[in-house]
Amino acid sequence: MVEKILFIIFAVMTVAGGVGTITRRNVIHALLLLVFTFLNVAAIFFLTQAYFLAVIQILVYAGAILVLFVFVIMFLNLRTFQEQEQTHRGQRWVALVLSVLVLAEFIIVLAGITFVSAKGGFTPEAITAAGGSTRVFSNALFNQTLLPFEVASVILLVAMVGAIILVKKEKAANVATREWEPDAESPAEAAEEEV
Amino acid sequence: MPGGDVLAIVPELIILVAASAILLIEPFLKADRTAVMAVALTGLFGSIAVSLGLLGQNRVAFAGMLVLSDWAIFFKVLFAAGGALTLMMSSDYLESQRRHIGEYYALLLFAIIGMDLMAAARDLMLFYVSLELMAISSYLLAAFFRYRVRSNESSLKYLLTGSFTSAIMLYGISLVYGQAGATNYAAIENALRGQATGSGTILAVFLVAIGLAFKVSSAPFHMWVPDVYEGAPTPIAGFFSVGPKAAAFSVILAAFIVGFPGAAEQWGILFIVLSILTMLVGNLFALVQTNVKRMLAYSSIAHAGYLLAGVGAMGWSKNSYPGETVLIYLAAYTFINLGAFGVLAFLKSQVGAKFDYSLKQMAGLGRRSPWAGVLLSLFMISLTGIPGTAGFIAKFYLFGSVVWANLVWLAVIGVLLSAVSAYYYLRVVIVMFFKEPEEELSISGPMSGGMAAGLGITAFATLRSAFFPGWLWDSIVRAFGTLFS
Amino acid sequence: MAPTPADMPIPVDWYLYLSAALFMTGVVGVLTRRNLFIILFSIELMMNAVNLNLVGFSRFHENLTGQNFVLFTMVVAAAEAAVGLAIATALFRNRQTLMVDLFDRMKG
Amino acid sequence: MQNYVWLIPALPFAAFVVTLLLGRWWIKAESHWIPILAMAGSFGLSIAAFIQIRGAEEPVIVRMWQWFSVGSFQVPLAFQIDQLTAVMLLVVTGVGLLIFIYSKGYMHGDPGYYRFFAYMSLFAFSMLLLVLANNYLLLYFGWEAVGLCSYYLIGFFYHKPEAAAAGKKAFIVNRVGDFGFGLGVMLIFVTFGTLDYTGVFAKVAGGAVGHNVLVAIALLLFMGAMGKSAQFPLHVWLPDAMEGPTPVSALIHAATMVTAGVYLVARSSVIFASAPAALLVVGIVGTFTAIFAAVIGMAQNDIKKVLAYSTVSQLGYMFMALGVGAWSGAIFHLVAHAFFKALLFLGAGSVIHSMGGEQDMRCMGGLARRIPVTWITFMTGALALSGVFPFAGFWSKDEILGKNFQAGVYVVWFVGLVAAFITAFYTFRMVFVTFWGKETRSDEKTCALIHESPKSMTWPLILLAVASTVGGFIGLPGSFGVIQRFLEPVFSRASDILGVAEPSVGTLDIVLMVVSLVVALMGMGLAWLIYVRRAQDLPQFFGALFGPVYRVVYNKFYVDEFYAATFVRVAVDGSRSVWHNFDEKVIDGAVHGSAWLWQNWGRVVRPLQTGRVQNYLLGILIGVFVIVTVVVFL
Repeated sequence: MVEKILFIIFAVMTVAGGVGTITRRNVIHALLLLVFTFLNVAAIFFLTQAYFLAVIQILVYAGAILVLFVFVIMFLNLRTFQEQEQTHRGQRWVALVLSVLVLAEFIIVLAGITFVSAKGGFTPEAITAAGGSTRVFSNALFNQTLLPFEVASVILLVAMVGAIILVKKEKAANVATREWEPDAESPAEAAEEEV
Repeated sequence: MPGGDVLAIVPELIILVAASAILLIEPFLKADRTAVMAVALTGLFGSIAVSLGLLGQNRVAFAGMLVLSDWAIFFKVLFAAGGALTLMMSSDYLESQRRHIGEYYALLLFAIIGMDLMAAARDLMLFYVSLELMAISSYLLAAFFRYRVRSNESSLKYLLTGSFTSAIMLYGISLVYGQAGATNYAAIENALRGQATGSGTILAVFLVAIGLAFKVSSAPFHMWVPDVYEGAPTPIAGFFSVGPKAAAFSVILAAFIVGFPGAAEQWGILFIVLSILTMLVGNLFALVQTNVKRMLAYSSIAHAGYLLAGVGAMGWSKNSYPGETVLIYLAAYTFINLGAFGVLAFLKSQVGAKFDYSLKQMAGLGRRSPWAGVLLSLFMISLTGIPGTAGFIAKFYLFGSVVWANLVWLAVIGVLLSAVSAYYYLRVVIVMFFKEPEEELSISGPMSGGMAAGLGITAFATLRSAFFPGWLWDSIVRAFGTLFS
Repeated sequence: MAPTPADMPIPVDWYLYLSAALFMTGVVGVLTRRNLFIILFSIELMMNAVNLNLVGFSRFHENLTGQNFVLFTMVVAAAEAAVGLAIATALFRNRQTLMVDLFDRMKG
Repeated sequence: MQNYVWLIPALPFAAFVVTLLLGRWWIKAESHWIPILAMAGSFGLSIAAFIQIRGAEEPVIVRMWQWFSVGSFQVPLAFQIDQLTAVMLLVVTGVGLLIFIYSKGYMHGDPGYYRFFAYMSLFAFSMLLLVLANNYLLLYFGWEAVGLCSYYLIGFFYHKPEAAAAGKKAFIVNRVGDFGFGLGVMLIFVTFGTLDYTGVFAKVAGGAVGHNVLVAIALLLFMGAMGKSAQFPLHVWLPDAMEGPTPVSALIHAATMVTAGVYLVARSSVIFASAPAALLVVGIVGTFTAIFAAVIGMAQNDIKKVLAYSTVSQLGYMFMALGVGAWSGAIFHLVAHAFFKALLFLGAGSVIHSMGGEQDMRCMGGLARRIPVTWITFMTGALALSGVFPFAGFWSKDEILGKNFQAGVYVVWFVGLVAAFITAFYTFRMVFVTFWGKETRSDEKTCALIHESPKSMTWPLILLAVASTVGGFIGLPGSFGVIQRFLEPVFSRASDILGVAEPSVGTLDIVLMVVSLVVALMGMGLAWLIYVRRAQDLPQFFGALFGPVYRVVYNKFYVDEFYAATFVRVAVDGSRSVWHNFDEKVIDGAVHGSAWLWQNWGRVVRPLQTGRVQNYLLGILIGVFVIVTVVVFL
């Protein structure tokens, strides 16, 4: 019963945080609300006895991604956009109405499903007996899902490489292709060319 | 971990090694990027060779996540060949655009790894992760010319639409997991077999289908395609039009046949409806394009529509035969479309900044650069589906199978619309050969070896499979057979 | 209403409803906001909604597939965020704006 | 025959490859040798095939390889040789060979010399494939391929904007026909489950298929034939196609490719015979085209345009023959027409060559003395075209008119007779304006340069003139007809279905022959009156002709008016206005109109692709919404 009450509280805060995120004018505020949402999601993970994931959720999302966003936001100095129109005038009502309708339809369908538990045997008791969430999780991770795990590492490598080629300042020394970079005075001309 | 598991991913490992090697040697290179190209091609051809060596195996690896079979090998070879052709056509182009750096090759190789694993995957988890590997590499490739507004915009649109749809698909996957308690295709089928196919299952399956329909650029999830292709580097646009699309089709065929056969009729109808919409949208928008690159983007939407007709017929008839014709279409289309984009890349690299791919600038091209003109004509004729080219064989098989599935009306729509498509494809040919140019564009140099090889191979494949499709068809039937074992 | 295992304190449907709500919140954000950052945030919201689903189902089915899946969605979300930010940087450098509807050079 | 038939198309193809690859840098001005030798080889082999197939009851099928198979449906790459194929082979390779030789002289010095011969060889290959095919798919392949070659060759002088526009027009107009043809092939496949001629015809003759389906198939095939054979209203591309080099006009747009439609209908005679409604359409379209194009031909001043309209008109005759089931009559006219029309085109080419590129007849005149060989051969061709005894056109045209008379369709016969009159008129108008008279109506420089063409050009003319003179005797009426009996095994099944009577020669035939000969002579006479005697002398001529009755009833002035009103105003001006209003306004308008339509279509659809990514995302959401809604209410 306690869990249920806690779940409702966290659920309400999650959605509230989400709604806050998408309605704030100030990007930093939105970001903080996003992190607030993530923390609530982590709390729900906790309630579901997915302790390891809860920790990861806080570390990865609330930690890493937050910092990344803050960095870029500060770097690009986005404050100036706050004075501009924030929503997409042409379609915001359409989008809102459609989204509510789709949500309603999702709930109608979901309420009609009779889920059948696969009874995989990994109950919290069994997990505790087997050495705790982290151990069991890791066992499964490296036995069952090793290949996706490796692929995930490649994804991160790709993201890193990509971020570098998109963002880094090119040095003359190791790049023979310097002249492609448009002059600081007239960037528009080169930038407009068809690819 | 048993050694057999590793054997099943050796083709991907070779590509991974090549990609990593490129990233490592890149900083030590001077202006010349030949070494990078050599490494990349070695990796891809090595992968093809090893894949072919593994033919006939049926190896379940990584706890059932992945199956190395002729099915997977067919796609591995197709993707690696497509990737190699893209690379050959890129070198000149990148040089002329003065952004010839190794990361381009590495990203392309990473995307191919993702596509390979998508085709081999037998588990939604691996499928999703591989799809994202392919997608993220694609976003970055689209953004490759980071100083160009169009390249930025292309990447932005790709990223936003791509991650939005993949989130929707992920939501569908979570619902599949919720109802089946597993993510392995066979296990899903096993679990769902006991349950009635209710609206919950169909919703989950359809949401996954939407994600894949996005990747194959089906209407109404197609709107990103023309913008992304137009803004992406030209060889990459060609690659986008064949690689990720074929990979998504491989998953549609594999996952939906193996994982959701119970809902085959429903997803068959869904794909048929999407197919009609896609054929219409692709052709009717392509008609009015004046930019050849953009026209090819819409044309790729139209071709996705034809392919979806085959997929829909497969679900509707609950028979694999239309699926097999989808594969032959994909194989033929890969070479034809890469060739077409390759010629555009060649022109861009020769003419330079002035060239904007507009139909107007193609005028008189057939005379100034006869080879480019003849090759582009060949590919356009092939895309139209005129006899004597691979495109005709592919269309014939595909629509034949649709007729076979008792969907004559669908085949008639398809054939009518491909008759319409003759207008915009052959217009390019007419403009190239029968129109005097308004301004003379100078074609500065001869074709480089890589470009010539790439275009030569695509042209050869286009013609060869037009007259000897039997071999290709046999290997496809064999590959398809392994999907069910 | 699904029969929830006796030892699962929270009915699995609750996860579904919460997840659906959070997911559609994200969808609204993606569709209505002009600022690229908020759009990226919204996509993160959508993926987190899926994570809730997966964790709930993982508990419900008493297997760890869902939990493992969550790890991968997190990785993908992180990678997408990184790539999104890199693209944002490139965009901002060229156009000095991040209002996505201003990027409509290619159309038709 | 099995072992050499493949060489017939393979030789020109090899010539194409070699000439294209080596022509530019190595062979250059000697590019003609390989194609000419290849054509000669094909011609020789065609003769061999022709001799061997003589009298064979069943067609010979030569299988090359299994092209592709879908389940039980097989499409082999196979050739079928029967008497019809053999005749077509001889026409294509024989006339083709002469035109190739002629081109050596005509195209001499052109910068695209090697390209010309390469394309011509490719065309020959495609055309041979078309006639050799044993199934509709391969036929369709050849059909498209000859079309493509034709467009390239029409636009050969690409620097002339008219040439480019003509290529484009031919392309678009043919699309309409090919679309029907393609659908027809699909329908054949769906209906019969096979595309082989033998299989399809057996099933048609077996009566397994409903009549309506057969009519649909026949009409779709005829749609293709109308495009390729330039039948009303798809005829408009052919006159424009004269922008191509003259040998191209002779080979492709007179002798071979444009007859592909006739070949297609004759080949499918079993289908058409089983679908009388479609056959009626064929006859009506053919008849109308015959007279319509002949009328327009009267008003043309460009020598090649006259010949072009005449070709359209003669093709109409062939369809007129097919319309009453006179299959071999149509093929006979096809052969004869190939001879004399190729001759006329090449003669015209020789004239143009001698005039330094001038094509307007009003600038010619008095050429008979200057270029005698061209004049004599051209005259032979003109007599053949006009249907004067004993030239080829006389026999073949008479065969068609006679068959129509026997079939009881007197309207068609009469219209054909009128068209024959007009044909004779405009043909000799052309001859008189070009060759008659004392001096050439051109500037001095051109006049000084007028010279007879080189031997490589005159020899083909002479050979074709001989063929046009004696060629008609292969098709004497009734049971004397060699070609009719030769072709009988091919058409016997279709003739049985239609119940066409056995040919016999009676008094009626002789009468009809005399009538058509008189009509032709009258046409020539009128042309002579107007263009040699000149208009002002005409009243006297009429007066002399009809004697006192005439003088009593009409005074001179009135006759003058009569003449002016009837012939000049009604016929010539009228024909010009038909040409302007229909050909130029309606058809060109339709072609341009479609372009206009597409532009406006663009105005409708292009705004849908706004370029704003969130609109795209909304599109995705709408798609999701629709799909989910369907799921909810399922």
